[in-house]
Amino acid sequence: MSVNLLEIRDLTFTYPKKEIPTIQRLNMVVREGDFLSILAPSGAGKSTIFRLLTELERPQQGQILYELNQDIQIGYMPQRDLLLEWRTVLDNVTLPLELKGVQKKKARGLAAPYFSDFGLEGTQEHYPNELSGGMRQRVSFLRAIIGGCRVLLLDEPFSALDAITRLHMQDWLQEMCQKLELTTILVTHDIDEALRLSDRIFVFPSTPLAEYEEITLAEPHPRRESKVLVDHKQRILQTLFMEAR
Amino acid sequence: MSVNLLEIRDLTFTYPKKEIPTIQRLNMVVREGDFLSILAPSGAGKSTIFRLLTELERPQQGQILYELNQDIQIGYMPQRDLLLEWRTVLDNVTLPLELKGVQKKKARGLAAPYFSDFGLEGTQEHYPNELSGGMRQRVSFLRAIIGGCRVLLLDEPFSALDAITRLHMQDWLQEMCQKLELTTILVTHDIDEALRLSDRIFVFPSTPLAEYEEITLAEPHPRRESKVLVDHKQRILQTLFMEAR
Amino acid sequence: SDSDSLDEVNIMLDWYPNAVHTFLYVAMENGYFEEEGLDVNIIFPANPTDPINLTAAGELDFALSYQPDIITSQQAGLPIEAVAPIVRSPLNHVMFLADKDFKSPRDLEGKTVGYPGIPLNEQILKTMVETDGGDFSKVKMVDIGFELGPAIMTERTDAIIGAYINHEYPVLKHEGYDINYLNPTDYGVPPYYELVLITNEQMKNEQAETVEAFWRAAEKGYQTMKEDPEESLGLLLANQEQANFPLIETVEEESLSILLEKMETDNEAFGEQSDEHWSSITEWLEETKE
Amino acid sequence: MVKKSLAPTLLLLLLLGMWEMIAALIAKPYLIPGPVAIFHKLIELNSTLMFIHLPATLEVVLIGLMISTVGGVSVAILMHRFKVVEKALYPLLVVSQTIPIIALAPIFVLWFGYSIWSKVFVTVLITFFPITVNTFDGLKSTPKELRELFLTMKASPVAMFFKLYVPSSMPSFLSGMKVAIPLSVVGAAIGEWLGAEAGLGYFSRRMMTQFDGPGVFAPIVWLSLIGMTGFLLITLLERYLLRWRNQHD
Amino acid sequence: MVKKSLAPTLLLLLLLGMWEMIAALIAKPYLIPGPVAIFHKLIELNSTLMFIHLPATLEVVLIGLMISTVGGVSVAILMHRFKVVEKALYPLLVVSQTIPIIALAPIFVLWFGYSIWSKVFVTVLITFFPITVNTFDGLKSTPKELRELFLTMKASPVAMFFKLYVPSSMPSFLSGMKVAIPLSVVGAAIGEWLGAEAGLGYFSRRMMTQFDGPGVFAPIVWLSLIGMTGFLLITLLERYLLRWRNQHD
Ligand SMILES: Nc1ncnc2c1ncn2[C@@H]1O[C@H](COP(=O)(O)OP(=O)(O)OP(=O)(O)O)[C@@H](O)[C@H]1O
Ligand SMILES: Nc1ncnc2c1ncn2[C@@H]1O[C@H](COP(=O)(O)OP(=O)(O)OP(=O)(O)O)[C@@H](O)[C@H]1O
Ligand SMILES: [Mg+2]
Ligand SMILES: [Mg+2]
Repeated sequence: MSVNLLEIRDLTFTYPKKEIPTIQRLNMVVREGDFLSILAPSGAGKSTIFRLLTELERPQQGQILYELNQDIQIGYMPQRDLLLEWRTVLDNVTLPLELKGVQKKKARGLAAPYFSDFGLEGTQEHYPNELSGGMRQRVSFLRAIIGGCRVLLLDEPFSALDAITRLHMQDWLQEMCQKLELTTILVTHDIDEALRLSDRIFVFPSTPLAEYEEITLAEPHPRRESKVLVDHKQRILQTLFMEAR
Repeated sequence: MSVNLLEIRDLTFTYPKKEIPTIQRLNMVVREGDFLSILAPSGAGKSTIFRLLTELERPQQGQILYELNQDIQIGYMPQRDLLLEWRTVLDNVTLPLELKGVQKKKARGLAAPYFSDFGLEGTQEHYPNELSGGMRQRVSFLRAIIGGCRVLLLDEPFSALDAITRLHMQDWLQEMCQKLELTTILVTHDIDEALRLSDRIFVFPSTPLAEYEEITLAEPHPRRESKVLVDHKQRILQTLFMEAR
Repeated sequence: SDSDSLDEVNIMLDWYPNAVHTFLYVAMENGYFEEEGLDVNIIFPANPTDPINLTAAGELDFALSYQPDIITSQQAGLPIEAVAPIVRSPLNHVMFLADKDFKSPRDLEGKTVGYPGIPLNEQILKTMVETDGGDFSKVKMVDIGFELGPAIMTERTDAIIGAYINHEYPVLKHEGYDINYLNPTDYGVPPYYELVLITNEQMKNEQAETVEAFWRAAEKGYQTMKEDPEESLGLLLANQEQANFPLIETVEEESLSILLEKMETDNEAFGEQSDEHWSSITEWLEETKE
Repeated sequence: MVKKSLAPTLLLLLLLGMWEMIAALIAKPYLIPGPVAIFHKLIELNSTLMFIHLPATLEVVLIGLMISTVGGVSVAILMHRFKVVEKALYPLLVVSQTIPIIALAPIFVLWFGYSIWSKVFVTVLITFFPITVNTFDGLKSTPKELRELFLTMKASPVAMFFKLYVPSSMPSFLSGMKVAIPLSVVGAAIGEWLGAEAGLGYFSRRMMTQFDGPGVFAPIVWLSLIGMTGFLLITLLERYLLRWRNQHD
Repeated sequence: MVKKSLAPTLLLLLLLGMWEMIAALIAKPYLIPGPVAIFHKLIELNSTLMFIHLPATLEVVLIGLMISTVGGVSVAILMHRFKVVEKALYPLLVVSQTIPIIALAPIFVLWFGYSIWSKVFVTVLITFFPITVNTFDGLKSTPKELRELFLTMKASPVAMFFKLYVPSSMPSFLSGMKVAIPLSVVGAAIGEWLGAEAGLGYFSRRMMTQFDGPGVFAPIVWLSLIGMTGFLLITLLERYLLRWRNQHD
């Protein structure tokens, strides 16, 4: 039985100058090694949860408790790629390592093998403005995971990728999470993606994020299309639709 | 029988300092009122086609011929949202109208009805940095179509939207294109999206963009899941996979 | 009314208005210029060299400047003509705080002397020290730029040269500093004209009447000033007061009394000049140039 | 608000206090007049400074700044549009900045006589460069992507300029103005030494010849006030124009 | 390359030609010497200017610029980090810019005597402000999103500074340097007028008293050369440091 890594208790958050809260009395428990997905309409507050978890915003109410030790390494991949335009692709990727004090040369060595895995071979010395949209996203993803974190917060990591590359990246992510026993929270709009990867899926029908439908998946990886998954998908769509009209 | 609006002939384009061309001897015909989709792996050169069509890049070889009249209004939605951070959402949206000399007040009037359609109600006076990722994308989409263009170039317009919002936006787009007889080229990674919307789909298995598989769809709108579509999807995935390994 | 019929002439002073210019203000306020058909416009310089430069350039009709500078400029080919000397001997003195107790120029050996970057000062001091039997190479000369007073006030230099006995001396005294000075003419420096009214060649050749008219009025101003210095000074002070630049009355009074002795001597009238004098100064300048 | 200004105000008072003390210790009011003495002088000369010399200087400052701003921005735009203008003009501009103004003084007089224009010219000479350099660099830093966006929208050059280049070079331009405004005050003061009959710089210089320390600094207080006011206006303008930048912090 | 420089070179030659013609027409070499006369003077005085006066001025310029850069950047950083420093220091900096240097000359003399430091101080006084203002504005313009990215990566303040703030305020800082460098040359020249025994500004002023027009301008040519060289270096540095900005155009 795995430990509770992270607990969100009664969290309420309202952006300044807004009347309606974006997150209202949210409760959530994340266990170590969990792979969670969050599904919610656009503009509901998914990215805001990540901003709260990374302490970029302060909640007006409630708490976020890290239970094991206070200083958990978080790898955060924001929704916009936020590459540093003045650094080459390679230097963008090694940034988190540099910040941890890893030597430049060693950092480059660590980063090298990923480039071919991610289909970024040959772009190391390019500047970000020479990349395609999907390539930028992969660089940003690589930067998020390279730091050797224990918790991964991924905000739509694969939205700019074509079906095949996306599948490839999903498999890669799934394997890595399992191998390194990472705890992962994934924000995605792709229901199939959530179904393929997650142990649990939280579906929020609307903003503010408060109540949610929790779906637990126990199917072994790699997952194929199955009756169970189709049923789950149906249920998710219903939950989301419920509010849409 | 509709007229040829646009013809790409033997187009070859290589980015400076690159050895391999991104587009090689590409040929393509776009008819008036067509809804085309382009599917290709990430980094293959889809956005580059749009850059060529909008004359941001000059081909090294070949031609792009606009057949009817030279000065066709193009509505281009780039892959990155490129909102002007110093303008409010409303002022971002009315920008193309302003550039056409429409009076500010009238432009605002024209833009107003779209905001509720697009789920952007209440954000008019916000600055872009107060929007969620999906909201930014919708603003960018709105900006692309508001100018009253005859050709629409959409570069992954809905990639940051959840399933429901996406369906809603797709329907909206499809209706508008039909009503106004727009010619549309859509770059997307979502095969279902392409299948739902397109008259023809061009599938490029790899970079450089050269040969492609063309799929013609005649099913009436609104389309439901059907045997034909599933078959098409299979074929597309095969084409894409063919090269992937 | 009749100012339309007046001839407009410009004169640039050597410095901001002070007691030495009283005669001009008297001539102006008492209408002497107008009587001569002149409408005189007084201008102040930004640079010490402006009066000569701009007169030579024809921008100005008249100016006040220093004899050595005039000679230098004439040698450099500037079309400058001396009309009449105003101050007949150097006002430029070596000054120092009284407690330094320099008795003669020789005492400056091994000391620092500040000067305003005008080479003439080096020549003067060289003559003074050598005449006094000293070694000029042992005097350390420092260019101290525009601000002469502060150099001795702060004792950053032991003495200064380039300061005027009719201005810095009374002003510093007024500020409570006890100042002693050495007069260059006591130590071999020829009594060059400190101030000379100048014009340019073109004026002199083509508008000789104007030059003469100007001088007549100026001389009349001088006579009035000599007869009643106090009231004349009052005219200057009032004129400046009106322009919002209060001059210190006691300073200007003392200044004027010093000046009156140097504007006219027993055997030379105000404005009188001789070719011999000019060539002797030219000679001295040549000799002392390094 | 009050709390935030407290520390700076205390510092200011402290500095003034220290200054007064040092001035009293040195006791050479010509060299270092204390703030109290300067304040007395300010009151004593109030009407003279405020109604005669201040307007004279202010006129020079305003005309000069206006010319610099219009001219500097225009040159920046031309240099940005036409590489050849950049290549031709930039070196000349740099050279113009390295010539000590005093050396040009007689030439100014030759050109402009003793009119207000020689003073204005000095002000322009001194403020033109920072405005040009900053505006030019601002224009250059406009993101290429946005320029392309406007191109695809078929924006006319004029529209492109006003709707893209103006807003995106604004921060840089304002930096330039912040540098130029205090300089314009000094420029006017220096200009006044080249020949003037009124003006704060001129007055200050005349008092120097009288060794009247407080009299030297009283007009300088006014100069500083002009500079500060201009600077403050730009800061407020900046806060308004760049309000999108820092929404809440 | 050659083609691009052709027009500017022609312009330069044209200007020099016009200057020579005007100078010849006016025929007042003490006010407006022609370029040929200045060139002759430059050759005639070459060893004096190059080996005595140039090094003296260069020393002042370099020391002054170094102090300004280090100091200006430090102050900008402090103002950016601590709002209270901004509130306290900024007004003082503005005031320091509005005081005509000549008015401070006596104070300089009191503090520094006639050593190199009074000249350095003038240079610093004149160049500090543009560097500070531009660097500060550059720091302020760092995108909030990127700051947040670094925060989530748990970057130390030092790392944040070097890896985020330095690169993103670089364009602004370089603008500041471009303004400051020509000013530093003038600053040194003005400083030399407050007292010096050597230096290009000193020499130029001395020639003024000799009514030697070409002699006044020959050292100014050297001043301009220093300014141009410094400016060019910054431009090259900019091209290198900001090479990511304009990949191909
Ligand atoms: N800085 C901000 N200031 C004010 N409101 C904000 C700010 N950032 C986000 N919001 C608002 O908060 C709401 C939630 O935003 P958030 O980015 O969390 O949405 P999201 O669920 O990630 O949406 P998407 O799927 O479109 O990315 C939105 O309505 C947005 O307008
Ligand atoms: N400015 C540029 N300079 C050099 N190479 C570039 C530039 N822009 C794009 N490329 C390269 O051209 C190729 C195609 O880019 P493009 O953006 O057209 O891809 P795409 O098909 O749109 O991919 P995605 O789906 O990831 O957006 C990529 O390999 C990219 O690295
Ligand atoms: Mg989001
Ligand atoms: Mg793309």
